Amino acid sequence: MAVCVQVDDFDLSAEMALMTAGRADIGALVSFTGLVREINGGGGMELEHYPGMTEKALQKIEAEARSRWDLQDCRIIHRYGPLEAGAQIVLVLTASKHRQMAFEAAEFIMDFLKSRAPFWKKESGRGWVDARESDEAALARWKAGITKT
Amino acid sequence: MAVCVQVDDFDLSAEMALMTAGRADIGALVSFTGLVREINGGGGMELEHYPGMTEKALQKIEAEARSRWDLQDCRIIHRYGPLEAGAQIVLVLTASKHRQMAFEAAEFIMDFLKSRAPFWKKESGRGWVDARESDEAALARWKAGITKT
Amino acid sequence: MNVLYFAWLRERIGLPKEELETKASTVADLVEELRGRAPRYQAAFADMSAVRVAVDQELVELDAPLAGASEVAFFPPMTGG
Amino acid sequence: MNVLYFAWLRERIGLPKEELETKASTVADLVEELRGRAPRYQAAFADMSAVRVAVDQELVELDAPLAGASEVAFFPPMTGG
Repeated sequence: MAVCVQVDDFDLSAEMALMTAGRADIGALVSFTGLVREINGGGGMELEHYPGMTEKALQKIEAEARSRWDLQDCRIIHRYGPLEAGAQIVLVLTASKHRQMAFEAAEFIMDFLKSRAPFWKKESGRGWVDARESDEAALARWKAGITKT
Repeated sequence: MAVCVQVDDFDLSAEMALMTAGRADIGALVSFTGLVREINGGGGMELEHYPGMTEKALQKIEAEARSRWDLQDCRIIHRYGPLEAGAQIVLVLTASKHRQMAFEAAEFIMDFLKSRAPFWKKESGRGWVDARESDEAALARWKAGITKT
Repeated sequence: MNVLYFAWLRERIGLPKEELETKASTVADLVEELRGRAPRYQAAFADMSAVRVAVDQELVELDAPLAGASEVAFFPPMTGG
Repeated sequence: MNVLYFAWLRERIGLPKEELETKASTVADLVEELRGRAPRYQAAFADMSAVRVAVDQELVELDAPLAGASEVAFFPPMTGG
């Protein structure tokens, strides 16, 4: 399934139903959903992205995950535009025969999305969100083609 | 939220909506859904469990996860009884501020569910499923109170 | 004392549950006692490395004491999730 | 060549995109050239350790060549997910 960069919200159960329809070879589904956290009473953010490059970056991340793990399927949805506190930002959904592959692939995709996909968050009343050093560090564990464990 | 051992199916989006209702302090939601895989054209299985002990074991696993990670919430649903190929077996849903805690807690819970919760799978036409050595091995990484990474 | 059997132990022994009077002081003693009752128990308990035990719904080792226990369960390695 | 700016680089420079004729041979040369145009570019490019670059939508280093490039983008470290 393709990656998707969109303003609209998404529904995890619907995505999962699409992924599993007509097949029974999937044993494990792992999802990650990122939400807008309310910080010190501040609400919402604006998510800017780089149209064109974003889609390419997500496709590259997905292809890399599929080359590293034996995935039955994989889905990435990332929203942009104005997002209220509590809103869904991102969905990563991975399907595999056994749980470890689905978990690792979802973590891998999230680690790359965090600091290698061209998105920028601006929190209402607080300005641009700084990149976290821990996100850059998280990438290091996937280096050299080895899996985490 | 409580753990649940039930015959009925579950809906991930509904569980997620319950978990996030009225709050905006959750930044990361990780779900694991286990499905009945069809093996060599064989369909379905019967899941036996130990009423009483199962609930205790799940509660213990949940409490242990909450003590190791700073979770906003945690939900475990495990079905039993007859399950067709493609059916959902288990749901683990974890909520935290940042993604790593939610991922690790969900993996931890699944590793324990696999070989420390009193469930037994009997596949239609194939008999009782053997425990996998890799599942026992997976438990070892959580020993000594250290987290995985 | 209630003794419970699950999965293929239940099938081999032919019942899910029974009430026993026993003086066995450990799980291992109880297994010996059960083996003496009938061949189907011998079949069920032939390879104890494939048997797990819970006393009062807590996983224990074979040498666990039975003093005060009201429920003992025997079953194969668990395959949940 | 199209030059794009995102997030606070876009805000400091005051526009999201411009078309430039340049003879700069690397990204670093282009940055030097832009700095010479107006103080707002100097402000945007004051600390290049906080700036990331993509040439034709691929992340590159500052010393990357511009030969044949049709689109260069400047932006802060990414904060997706």
